[in-house]
Amino acid sequence: MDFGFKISPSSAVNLDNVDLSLYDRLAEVEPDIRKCIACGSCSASCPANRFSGMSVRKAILGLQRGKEKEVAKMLSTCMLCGKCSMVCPRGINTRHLILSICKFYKED
Amino acid sequence: MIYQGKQKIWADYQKEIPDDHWYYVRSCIRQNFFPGAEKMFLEICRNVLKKDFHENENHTTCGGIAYHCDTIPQETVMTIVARQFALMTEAGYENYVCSCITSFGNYIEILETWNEFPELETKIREMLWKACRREFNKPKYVAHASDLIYKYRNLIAERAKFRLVNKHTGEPLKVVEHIGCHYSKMFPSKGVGGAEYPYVLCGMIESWGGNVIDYPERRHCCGYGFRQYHVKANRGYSISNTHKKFESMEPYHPDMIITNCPGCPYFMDRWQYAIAEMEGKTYGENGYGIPVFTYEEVAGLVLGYDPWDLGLQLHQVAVEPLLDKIGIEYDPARKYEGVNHKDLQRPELPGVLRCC
Amino acid sequence: MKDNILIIGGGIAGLEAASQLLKLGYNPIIVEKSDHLGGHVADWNRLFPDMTPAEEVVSRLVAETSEANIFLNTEISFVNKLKDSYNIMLSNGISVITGTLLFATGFSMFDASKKEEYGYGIYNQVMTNRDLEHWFNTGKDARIPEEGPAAMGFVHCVGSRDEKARNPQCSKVCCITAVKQAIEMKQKFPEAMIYCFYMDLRMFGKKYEDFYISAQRDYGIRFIRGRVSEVSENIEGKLIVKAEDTLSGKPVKVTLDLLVLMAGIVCNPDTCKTAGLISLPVDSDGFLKSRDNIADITESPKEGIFYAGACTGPKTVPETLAEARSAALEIHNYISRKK
Amino acid sequence: MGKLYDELAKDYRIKEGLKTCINCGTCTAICPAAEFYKYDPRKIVDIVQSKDDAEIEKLLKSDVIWYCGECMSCVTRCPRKNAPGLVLMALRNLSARLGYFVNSEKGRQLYPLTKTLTGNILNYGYCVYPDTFKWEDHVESGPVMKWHLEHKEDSFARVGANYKGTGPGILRKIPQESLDELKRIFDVTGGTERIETVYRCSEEKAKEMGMDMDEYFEETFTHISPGHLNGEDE
Repeated sequence: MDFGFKISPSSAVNLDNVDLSLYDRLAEVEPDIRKCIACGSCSASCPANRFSGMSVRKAILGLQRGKEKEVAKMLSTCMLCGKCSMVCPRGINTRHLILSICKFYKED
Repeated sequence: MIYQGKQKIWADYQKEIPDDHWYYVRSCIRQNFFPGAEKMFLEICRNVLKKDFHENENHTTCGGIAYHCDTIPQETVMTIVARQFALMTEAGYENYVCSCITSFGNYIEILETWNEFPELETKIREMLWKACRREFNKPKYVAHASDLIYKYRNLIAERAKFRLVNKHTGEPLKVVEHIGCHYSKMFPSKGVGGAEYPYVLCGMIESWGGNVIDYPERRHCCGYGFRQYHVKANRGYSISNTHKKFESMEPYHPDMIITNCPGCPYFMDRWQYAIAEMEGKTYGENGYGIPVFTYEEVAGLVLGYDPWDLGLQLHQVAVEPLLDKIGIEYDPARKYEGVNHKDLQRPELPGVLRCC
Repeated sequence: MKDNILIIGGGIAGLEAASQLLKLGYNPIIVEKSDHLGGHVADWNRLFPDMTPAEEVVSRLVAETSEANIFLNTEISFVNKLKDSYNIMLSNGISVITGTLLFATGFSMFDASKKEEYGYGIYNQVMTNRDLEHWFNTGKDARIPEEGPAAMGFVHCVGSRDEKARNPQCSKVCCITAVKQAIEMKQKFPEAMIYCFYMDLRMFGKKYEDFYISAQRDYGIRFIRGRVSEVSENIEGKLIVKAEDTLSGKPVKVTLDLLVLMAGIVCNPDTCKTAGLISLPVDSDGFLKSRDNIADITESPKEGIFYAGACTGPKTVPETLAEARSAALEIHNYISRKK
Repeated sequence: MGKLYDELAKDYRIKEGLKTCINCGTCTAICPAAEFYKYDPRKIVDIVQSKDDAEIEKLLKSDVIWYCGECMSCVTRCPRKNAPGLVLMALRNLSARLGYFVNSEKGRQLYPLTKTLTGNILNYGYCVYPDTFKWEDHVESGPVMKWHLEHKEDSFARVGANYKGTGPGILRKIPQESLDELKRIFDVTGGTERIETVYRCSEEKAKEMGMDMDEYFEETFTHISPGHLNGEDE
């Protein structure tokens, strides 16, 4: 029966259901991905950020939370200028990381 | 689960509830949807336990629902409440007991706010005088009606004709307790047992022979959300929250649910029907739902009152399977009759949820 | 005759101060209420950042203080102020006359059961940082199965930075302790999924940040930025933990086999009781009040009464030891000045 | 610092409910609204805390402040003794007072809410009343409720209610002089003014949307645009 409203799915991220096998394989090649401290320097310096919402921080978080599709979509707006690599306080080679992410998550 | 750990917390949150002489105010929602609960409350307190409970015809809504639907300013709800206090003062009472949890939270919040900002109390006193020419004393004690049934729970157990036990197996019934959010979440010290493991209903269940179930979403709101139900467009919020609770309690196969809030039994009862119609899912045995009760209805049942005198015919989820489990007798033919056996026909049966 | 110096507390602060005072030619008298020396450190297993065995630290200090008078299972019963000194009656009937007192009374761990929503003492699989150290030491705890937990979590700031728990202060050492314990668990159970729920990670000390980086990169420990709001138990006895993943702005939940609460540091209530005997002031954070929180942390506002260690606030082990040495020197200067 | 923030700061619910937020997320973690709406109470509190008037104005005109269910579960958990639920109530109050509520779909629902609830209070002395509880608007309340409402006099009498009767009791008729007192309370405390503001702004909005007030009531009471709830695209 249609009552004019419906039961909505939960917005909660359920970590039990996140499959990290691909992420873990990526981390073998790019161990520095795990070093992100979510400081946001990358997003703040990203020239694409204000137009597309591109953010390496969010991309890394997205992969850790099982949102591969959103991440792939976001990364397609990256221009690989490398500014984020210059500002990362943890010295992550973000440019290299982005390329690796694209490679890994394209295979699927 | 370590039961003693809860006992330790319960010991920290016991209230000194006065024993007698109460000024009683009613609940809008309960009068509409579970009128038998309030009738039972006064019946038990006045006639069974011989306590003094005064009711004045001039009391009104506390305005709590309108306030929490953001339709009236804070000063308005405070002055309505001040008028209720004035009626109590004029009747010569100091202990104030309300039937509604929204009211209870409303009264406590207002008294606490006045404590912190005395200038606001002064302003409200002026407004009340201007509008109604009334003055008031603040109650010495504000209780929720469930606090009193909790206090009297063992007296009720002594007089009980039935216990919350499955008569076929001899096992205690598995009971889910649901506490209204505004009972103690805002002021944990104001609730029996505090906010995280309230004892007010657990105490009744234990005293009357049942077993309390603690399930993961126990503390979660029933999904009322005030405007999230009163506006039809928002009811997805309401049913989604109730749905989440039922999914969480389902593995424990509860026999019944007891609540101490006006809205909660309405939503937990009605949304079982709606979930069944929308998704084809039922949570009780054999296609029935899990019956949901107010604590007074349960007190009435254990004391041996007729289920239809208690108004259990107004529940959408059928209560008969539970009555059979406990061994309470009832006349199915009289379920939907009016006074003096007047024929009122019968409600239609739902499409999915099994009912009697 | 050697001057008596009464040291209240036989933890690492009291022991280190006693050891220094012995070397300076004094007669330290340690009064310890429990039946052993070493305080909280004696209950610990290994210490960050070099994984030094706690036992090593304690046994060195105990060896260095073998010449001191030590009364275990003893408390201060009452104190009489004399003209230039104190007459202190101990619970074992002995009285000590001294012009100099050192408070090395340390801290108490926050009672984690007070954070009711985390279910310590109610849900079987919830433990504290101290319980985990106990397990590291003894291998005995029913909450940890032999094969280890498949998934476990650490909750930072339990009873710290929490006005509801009446302790708005940061306990300072829990962040690094959580990272240390997470690494230790991962070393024991490499297959375990380990989460840390934090608000901020306060990696202030020497090599702490390295430790944190290693936890992330080498051990794959997952850090979730959000304070745990609620823990519940499901029908299988597993824990369901809810927080906000504040970095994505969404509620997050996870099912765990074990949850470790990083109980914080609060002032020892016995400290306040003893301090009350001589009307020592308590600071706004609940710890003992120093003459000056920058220049004179080891001196009380009362003449002849000194502090060392966590009785004035949360401290790490090396900070406590350094402060104990500093207090010993202050005492030495004080006594020399008086003579 | 901004005018809107100053207005908010006068509200006792802000004085009670917002000390300092540390963005820990304990509120959002267990918020029933955050679980199903695209909603994060922590962020709202943070915006109010920022005192940025432009951002606060956006909030007051947005759907997002109307998602909270005022269950106050957040209050129990906040380690800084804030009450995000009270902050939301203060925002809604200001949005209603300034007429900003008509700018959002969820805000416009204030019209049917005000009409029904304050109508029930002033006419009957109850927030909910059988004569105005239409089953057609509450089909999910099920066939038993339908039956009950169809036979309400008899059904209420059966369970001992004093429906529309004199003296005390369940659903008694509240004496006219008490209803008059309620009306004067509304007049004196700003309740009447609030109703008038909501009606005036809603009427203007209805005109703008090309609807009469019945249509506007129906629209605001029932219409759901996609995008509010989780899992829906806007």
